Amino acid sequence: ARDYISVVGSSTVYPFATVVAEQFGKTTNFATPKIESTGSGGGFKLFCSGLGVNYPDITNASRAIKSSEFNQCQANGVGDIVEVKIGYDGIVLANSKERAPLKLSRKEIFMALAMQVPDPQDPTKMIANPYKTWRDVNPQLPATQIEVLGPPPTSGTRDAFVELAMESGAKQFDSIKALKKADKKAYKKICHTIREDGAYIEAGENDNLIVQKLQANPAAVGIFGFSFLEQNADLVQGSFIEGMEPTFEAIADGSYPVSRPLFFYVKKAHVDVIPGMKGFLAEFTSEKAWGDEGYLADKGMIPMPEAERAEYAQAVKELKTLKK
Amino acid sequence: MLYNYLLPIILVLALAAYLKGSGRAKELWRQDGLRSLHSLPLYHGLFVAFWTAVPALAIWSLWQMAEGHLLTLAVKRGLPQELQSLSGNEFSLVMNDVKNAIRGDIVTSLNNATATGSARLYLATQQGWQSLMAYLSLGLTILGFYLSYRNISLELRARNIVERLSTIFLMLCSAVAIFTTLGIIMSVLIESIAFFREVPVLDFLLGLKWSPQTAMRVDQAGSSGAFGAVPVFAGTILIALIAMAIAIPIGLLSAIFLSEYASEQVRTWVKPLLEILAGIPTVVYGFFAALTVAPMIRDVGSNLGFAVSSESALAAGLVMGIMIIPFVSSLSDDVIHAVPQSLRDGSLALGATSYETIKNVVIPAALPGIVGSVLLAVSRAIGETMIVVMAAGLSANLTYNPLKAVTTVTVQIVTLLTGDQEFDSAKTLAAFALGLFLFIFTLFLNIIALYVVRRYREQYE
Amino acid sequence: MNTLASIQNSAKLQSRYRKDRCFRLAGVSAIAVALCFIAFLFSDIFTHGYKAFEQTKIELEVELRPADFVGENLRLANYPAMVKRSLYALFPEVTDRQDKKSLYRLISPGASFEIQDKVLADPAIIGSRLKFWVPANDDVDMLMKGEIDRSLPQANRRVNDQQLAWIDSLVANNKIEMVFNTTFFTAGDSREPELAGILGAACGSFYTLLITLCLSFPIGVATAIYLEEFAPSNRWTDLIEVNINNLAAVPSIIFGLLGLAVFINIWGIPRSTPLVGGLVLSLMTLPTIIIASRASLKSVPPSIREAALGVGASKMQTITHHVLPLAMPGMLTGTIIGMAQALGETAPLLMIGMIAFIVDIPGGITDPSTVLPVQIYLWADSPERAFSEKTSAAIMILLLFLISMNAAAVFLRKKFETKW
Amino acid sequence: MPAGLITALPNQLRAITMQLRLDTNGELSETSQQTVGVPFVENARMTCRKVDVHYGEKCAIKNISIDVGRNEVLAMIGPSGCGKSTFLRCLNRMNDSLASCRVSGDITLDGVNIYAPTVDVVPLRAQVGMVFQKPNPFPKSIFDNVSYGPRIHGLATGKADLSEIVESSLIKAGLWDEVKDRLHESGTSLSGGQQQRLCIARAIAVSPEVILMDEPCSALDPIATAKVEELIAELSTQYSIVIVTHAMQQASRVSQRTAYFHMGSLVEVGATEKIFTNPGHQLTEDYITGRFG
Amino acid sequence: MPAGLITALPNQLRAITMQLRLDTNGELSETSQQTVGVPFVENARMTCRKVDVHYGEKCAIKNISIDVGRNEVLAMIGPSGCGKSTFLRCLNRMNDSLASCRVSGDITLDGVNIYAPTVDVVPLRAQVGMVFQKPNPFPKSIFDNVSYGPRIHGLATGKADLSEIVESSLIKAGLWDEVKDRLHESGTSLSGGQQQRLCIARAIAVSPEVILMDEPCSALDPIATAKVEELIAELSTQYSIVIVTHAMQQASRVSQRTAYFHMGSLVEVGATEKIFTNPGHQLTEDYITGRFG
Ligand SMILES: Nc1ncnc2c1ncn2[C@@H]1O[C@H](COP(=O)(O)OP(=O)(O)OP(=O)(O)O)[C@@H](O)[C@H]1O
Ligand SMILES: Nc1ncnc2c1ncn2[C@@H]1O[C@H](COP(=O)(O)OP(=O)(O)OP(=O)(O)O)[C@@H](O)[C@H]1O
Ligand SMILES: [Mg+2]
Ligand SMILES: [Mg+2]
Ligand SMILES: O=P([O-])([O-])[O-]
Repeated sequence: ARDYISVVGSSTVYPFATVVAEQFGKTTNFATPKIESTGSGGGFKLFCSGLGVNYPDITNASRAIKSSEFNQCQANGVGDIVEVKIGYDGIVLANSKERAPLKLSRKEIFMALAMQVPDPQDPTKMIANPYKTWRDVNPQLPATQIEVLGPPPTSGTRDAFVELAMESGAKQFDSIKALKKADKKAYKKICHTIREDGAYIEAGENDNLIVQKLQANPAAVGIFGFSFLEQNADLVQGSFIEGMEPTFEAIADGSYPVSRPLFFYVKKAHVDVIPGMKGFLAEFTSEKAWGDEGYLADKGMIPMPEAERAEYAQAVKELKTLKK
Repeated sequence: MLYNYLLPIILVLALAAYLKGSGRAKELWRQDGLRSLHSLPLYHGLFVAFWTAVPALAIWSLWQMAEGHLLTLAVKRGLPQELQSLSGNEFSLVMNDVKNAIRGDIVTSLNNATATGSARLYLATQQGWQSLMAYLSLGLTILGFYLSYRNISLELRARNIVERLSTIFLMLCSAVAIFTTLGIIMSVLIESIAFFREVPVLDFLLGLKWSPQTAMRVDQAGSSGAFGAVPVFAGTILIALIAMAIAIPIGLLSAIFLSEYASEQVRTWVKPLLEILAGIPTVVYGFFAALTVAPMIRDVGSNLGFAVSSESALAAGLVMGIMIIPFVSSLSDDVIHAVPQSLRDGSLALGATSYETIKNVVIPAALPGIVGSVLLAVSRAIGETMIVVMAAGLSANLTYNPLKAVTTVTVQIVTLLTGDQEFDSAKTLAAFALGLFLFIFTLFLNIIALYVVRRYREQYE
Repeated sequence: MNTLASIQNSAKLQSRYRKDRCFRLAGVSAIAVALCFIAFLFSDIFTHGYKAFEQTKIELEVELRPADFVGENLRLANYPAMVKRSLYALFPEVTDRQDKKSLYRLISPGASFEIQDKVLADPAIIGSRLKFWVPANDDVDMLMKGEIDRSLPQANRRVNDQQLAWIDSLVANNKIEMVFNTTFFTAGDSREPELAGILGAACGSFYTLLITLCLSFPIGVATAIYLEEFAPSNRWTDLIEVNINNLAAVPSIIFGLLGLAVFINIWGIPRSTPLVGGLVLSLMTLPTIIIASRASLKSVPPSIREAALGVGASKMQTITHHVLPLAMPGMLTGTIIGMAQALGETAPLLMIGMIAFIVDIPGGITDPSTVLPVQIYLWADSPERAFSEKTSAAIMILLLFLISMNAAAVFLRKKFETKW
Repeated sequence: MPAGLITALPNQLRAITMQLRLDTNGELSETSQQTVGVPFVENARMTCRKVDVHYGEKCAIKNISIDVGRNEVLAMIGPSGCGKSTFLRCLNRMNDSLASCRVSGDITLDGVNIYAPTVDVVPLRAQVGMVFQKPNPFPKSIFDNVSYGPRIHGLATGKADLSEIVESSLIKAGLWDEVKDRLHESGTSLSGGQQQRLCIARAIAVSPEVILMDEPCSALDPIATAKVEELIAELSTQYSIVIVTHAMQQASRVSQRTAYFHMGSLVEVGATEKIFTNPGHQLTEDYITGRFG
Repeated sequence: MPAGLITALPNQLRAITMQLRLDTNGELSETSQQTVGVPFVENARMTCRKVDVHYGEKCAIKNISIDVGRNEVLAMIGPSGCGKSTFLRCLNRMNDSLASCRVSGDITLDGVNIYAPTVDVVPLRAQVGMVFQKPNPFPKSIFDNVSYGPRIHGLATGKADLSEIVESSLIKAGLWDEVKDRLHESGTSLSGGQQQRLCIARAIAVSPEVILMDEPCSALDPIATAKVEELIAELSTQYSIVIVTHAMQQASRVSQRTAYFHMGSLVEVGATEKIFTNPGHQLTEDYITGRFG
């Protein structure tokens, strides 16, 4: 008989979910939930495999559920799913403190990292990315090589980064913007494809490792979650994007543009059955956890605005299920 | 109650049966004098113990497997209609509840009466069945004992029977490897086929570009991705070669030094020390490669005027080579040590130096074992993941330059399977196809190795 | 006729000797390289990790007011409030809400759990005023260990100037001290570095490896014996041999896939348990043990077998009485290496749910648990700086585990070694 | 050919003209030779009929038919490499363990075909003991070397019993005095001759009924040799013994019958006296008079 | 003792009364024996003085002093286990490879102490070749077995040269005819006697100047034995040969001098003729007349 809650899913949410789980385990009679870090997609795969004790009760995700995943859930009898948004995660570009911080715009990020960029001579023509140094992108920037350590294509963080930073940067080119209407597929391809000529280095998903690599190589820039920047403020600094420094406040109020929502999904059918589910959900959605002053904020999660929190807390209480 | 102790009871009974059986055989033996007994009492004992324990154990384990299912069926009948109609998996939640109710300390979703009712039913049924099972298996032990014990006689070919049984056991054990292989093929084949429906096999096998950047969401449209496996396999080979270039010389030389030159004392201490290398978690090696070795190589390289990327095949290969040293050193040391001294004497007496003796006599005689250990090391190098993820990066460059970043099959498999994945996008399925082809690729290597070893084997007497 | 002396001085001989010496030297240097690497790695790990065995504690005088404990359930009392109260009592000058929060950050969230445990253990203490040494927060711990540079500007530091002042005053009053970190050895995982311990992972590794050993050693040796001694030499046997060699090259994560498909989905063994982990790891170690065992069986001279067969020993007796003891050192080597690999492996466990946050110490092979390398992997990936020393300390524990595991096998191997 | 028929054959087939023709490979040609002398005895313990042995492609012995009588010592002589050891190893199926070796023909022990698939080699080898040409002691103590056979065949009921068997076997092999104080040293630390005697002791410790000895005295001095010959004489009152030897004197001293092998075929068999005084075949005569080669 | 002094000693020390006293362990007592006969020769090739060998605690040979003359064949006889092989192995330091074995005393070759720390064993062993008691062919082809020595010492300038050496060595050892068609088969697939001759061929292929042969004919038939003896005679015109043998006749046929060992000590040395007709010591006499034991 399973007497503990089984949680799977995103490695980004993992550090936050675990704090809640620990808190829950220590302050109640229930066993501490087991939290697996499988990645968002892997989490959904497990979560949607079916109802029953052999399947997880909750999955964490650093993105919303996809319709294909939702359908898969339905097909396997996982009918009622409660979606809970818990907060935001800032995605930062950072470099070693030995160098000056970079001040970038999203357009420049796009120009530095995209596989294809508009030809400076003829912006309607796309050419293979010719930029070697940051200065090539923008004369204000330092003349160092473009060397960005970031997540691999298999990572959710990468998807989010591509969407939030690159795509909105690309849109600032009129030619690309025009393409959006004309040929959506080509547009997406241009926006979403990161260059593969060595300037962008796929560095795996261990963010601590990226931080340490940045120290070893001050010329490089890394892409990772805000919590790692916060913990390593003495070693690395976040790049300004659109003039905004990635600070807790800037991300929370949305003035820092690159952040993504974090979620978890609950099987309604399990709520009454697996001991402690209600309590765990309550703990997760309590002010002392996800509030502005809550312990999740301490761990680097950016809280939602109060109204949104109230809305989701209510939804959790009612177990409002997701409809698609 | 009895049921909970069934396993130890059966084992104790088997022991008793052994003693009784061998005792009986001994008695016969004493009565009828030397050579009268076909097999040693030991074998009679084992024979009796086998028939005492094994049928009972078989029944017990069958029950162990079936119990949950049967009990669920039994309890299901006592539950309200709407619960009964739930599907299997959903019903497992109800059963979970019932079981939690039995433990008594946890609040459940069922109303109290149902819960306690079902719990009682469950317990009662379980107890009934279990005591039945207990008596059944105990009965079987007694029956097995009785029948086999009756058989003990001077002529009973107990040794042959026991040896036949052990041979069957050995055979079954070697079947494990076969089933593992079948399991592996099955678990990658179906998905690989799905993958090849989307990406043609030839594109995969001959494509020079690997970039699994497919869209993950319907609305994402995105880039289409390229699935040419050549750079990935090339990267694997490159890194494995670098690793072998480190591990084979260091490992073999260490093995030879330890078994041929070093004093017994040195060998006693150094060999286990080297074996520690195999047990350091690969994450640790990964950090070491990424944070110490790679920057060092880059600094040295840029001082010498080479363009070295911060992630290089060289760093990963070097560290991986160190990791697999013990595969070569320890296993080879054992086989070299086992070469009879008379062969060395034969060579030394001709005025050969130790080096010549080792090169011409000892190594050839130990060759199959050495090749085996090297193959194992190569295998390990091909299968290793973490070090490459951390130190060689994930970018699939088609290059033979060890100073560039490359990726390997296993790294791609791991990142594809642990990243954001989808059930049937080519991106996730590619992992299985890679796994399948890696399997085929290493199979070829191994077949070649088999023939090479066959050819050069020198069997000593 | 040349004399001994003249031959000794011949150039040709000198060059042969040179080869011999070079070879010997190469052997020594190979070993030296490997040993240096081990020494380097060990010292690196040790210098990073030894500080994890110490812990900063702060003395608090907590008043357990009966009014705080309403209702039956003593767990529901607001222990954090009690901690805060006693902390604010230490620094009555702090009144600002923000400052109070900063102040509370000096103490680990574990402080309230510690008090809770004391109360649960002995409810009679309710109503008294007690002195507790509670763990300091990880940032304070880092500061005390000198990992945080006081000279940095406040913004780049995890401990602000105000907190520095408070800590200094605590130091001055002897209310803060470094003690041996028992938590590390007695606790399971935690998200708070100062509360995290290795015991859960160590127990998990122990159970997992126990299963691995119990399965892979006998099965591996049995397979090797069957293939080497009994199997007829034909295409099938060749196929099995190639197949086993090939299994060794299968990436470990694929074994995880297999485990997921067979052990979890078909056999219904619960996820994240040492049982399923042990099964997967034994499949992974089997090829290593089989290959090593076969090599050592091959190296037993046939004359020994003939001798035994010649006095009328059966094949099985020949093997168990003569061949196995002589081949045992090699088999044990295979086991040592295979088990070492299993002990350090993370990738296959990913698929079967052992890369997980598990706080409770597993009590058996069907409780959810992680293993040491997974713990290392997870800690290495945690943002908190204080986990980095914990990571190194966990590696030290793993190495200790490895060494004690190997010591037994090495001892056995030594016993079986014969030279003839 | 059924054994019954064979033993009924007249004992007078002898001095059949024979020609040895060698083809270019040095192998025996197809036109097979017939053995001169009296290969068959009445009341045989072991019978061999048309035994051929191949190592891989190479034929090592060809068309050997001979009996081993009850309570007799049969000596086998012949130039080195002629197939004596090969033939000897067929008699207790030691060749089974050589993958490349194929045996054809019939060999029976007490009328039972020992190569029949139903035959268990273990009791066979316990009955037909063997001393190998190269001494191969186990890398175990001297005591364990000798006690191994009795132990696995259950010939001793207790520790004391076992020690007795070990002692008597070592005494019979003439090794006891040299090793009685070091029974727990390894068998491999003995001198060459001591190892050889240890192997003899090991073989006789299981009291086999037929003993095959492949040059058991090759490393022994005259005194130890005399002891072993004494042993052979003693054993032959009860058991059958087949001994390969290069020393003609030894053959004539210990054996009742002698078989002469040449290049894989059995050239002549007969009473020892007859062979050494009046050989029936030219090759035999050449060999024993030392004129051969 | 400097070699010069020794060789200057009068050749007449003989028939010194000697007493062998054995203590309870069967080991030699402290009161050491002196060798009867003529252990020393003028113009010796090798000299041994007070050589003791211990295996671990156990003393295997004690206080052996003897010379090996130029162009002579020295036979060593004695009961099995008396230390002949042990002594032989001292002469080219083969005992070095046994960890438990300690050698003390002086052994010189051409006046150089071969146990001196500066001495290289490699040229020593190239000069002092050895044929072991148990044939130990390499698990390589017959050709490689024989060509191994010449190859490592660079004795052949080319392929043809090497084949020539191999052929002539095999011919000398009397094995050529049997193996000339199968030079590429493994040496371990030969018969016992063939292996022994292969080892002899292997040893003489490097033309050592002193050859130590430990029962080189133990597995050989009279004809092959005769060939080897011929070889010995031929070699002894140029080289020194020490041969251990159990066959008295062989000793008397091939050797100029014979040494009799008994329980680890050298009892008597002398001209072969003298030893076999008129031994100086009771033990020798007992042994050669077969009265011993
Ligand atoms: N490796 C060893 N360890 C211990 N004792 C040994 C070793 N080799 C030989 N001995 C002992 O040393 C003594 C002399 O042995 P050695 O081999 O020299 O005898 P041998 O004269 O050659 O006898 P044989 O004629 O039987 O070959 C014997 O008692 C023998 O048991
Ligand atoms: N394992 C083997 N593989 C191939 N050929 C072999 C093998 N063993 C023996 N032979 C060959 O078979 C022939 C007979 O060998 P066998 O050992 O029977 O000779 P033998 O009469 O015992 O000689 P010896 O007196 O020298 O021991 C020889 O030519 C030998 O080379
Ligand atoms: Mg033979
Ligand atoms: Mg000897
Ligand atoms: O694990 P992620 O899906 O959050 O990248």
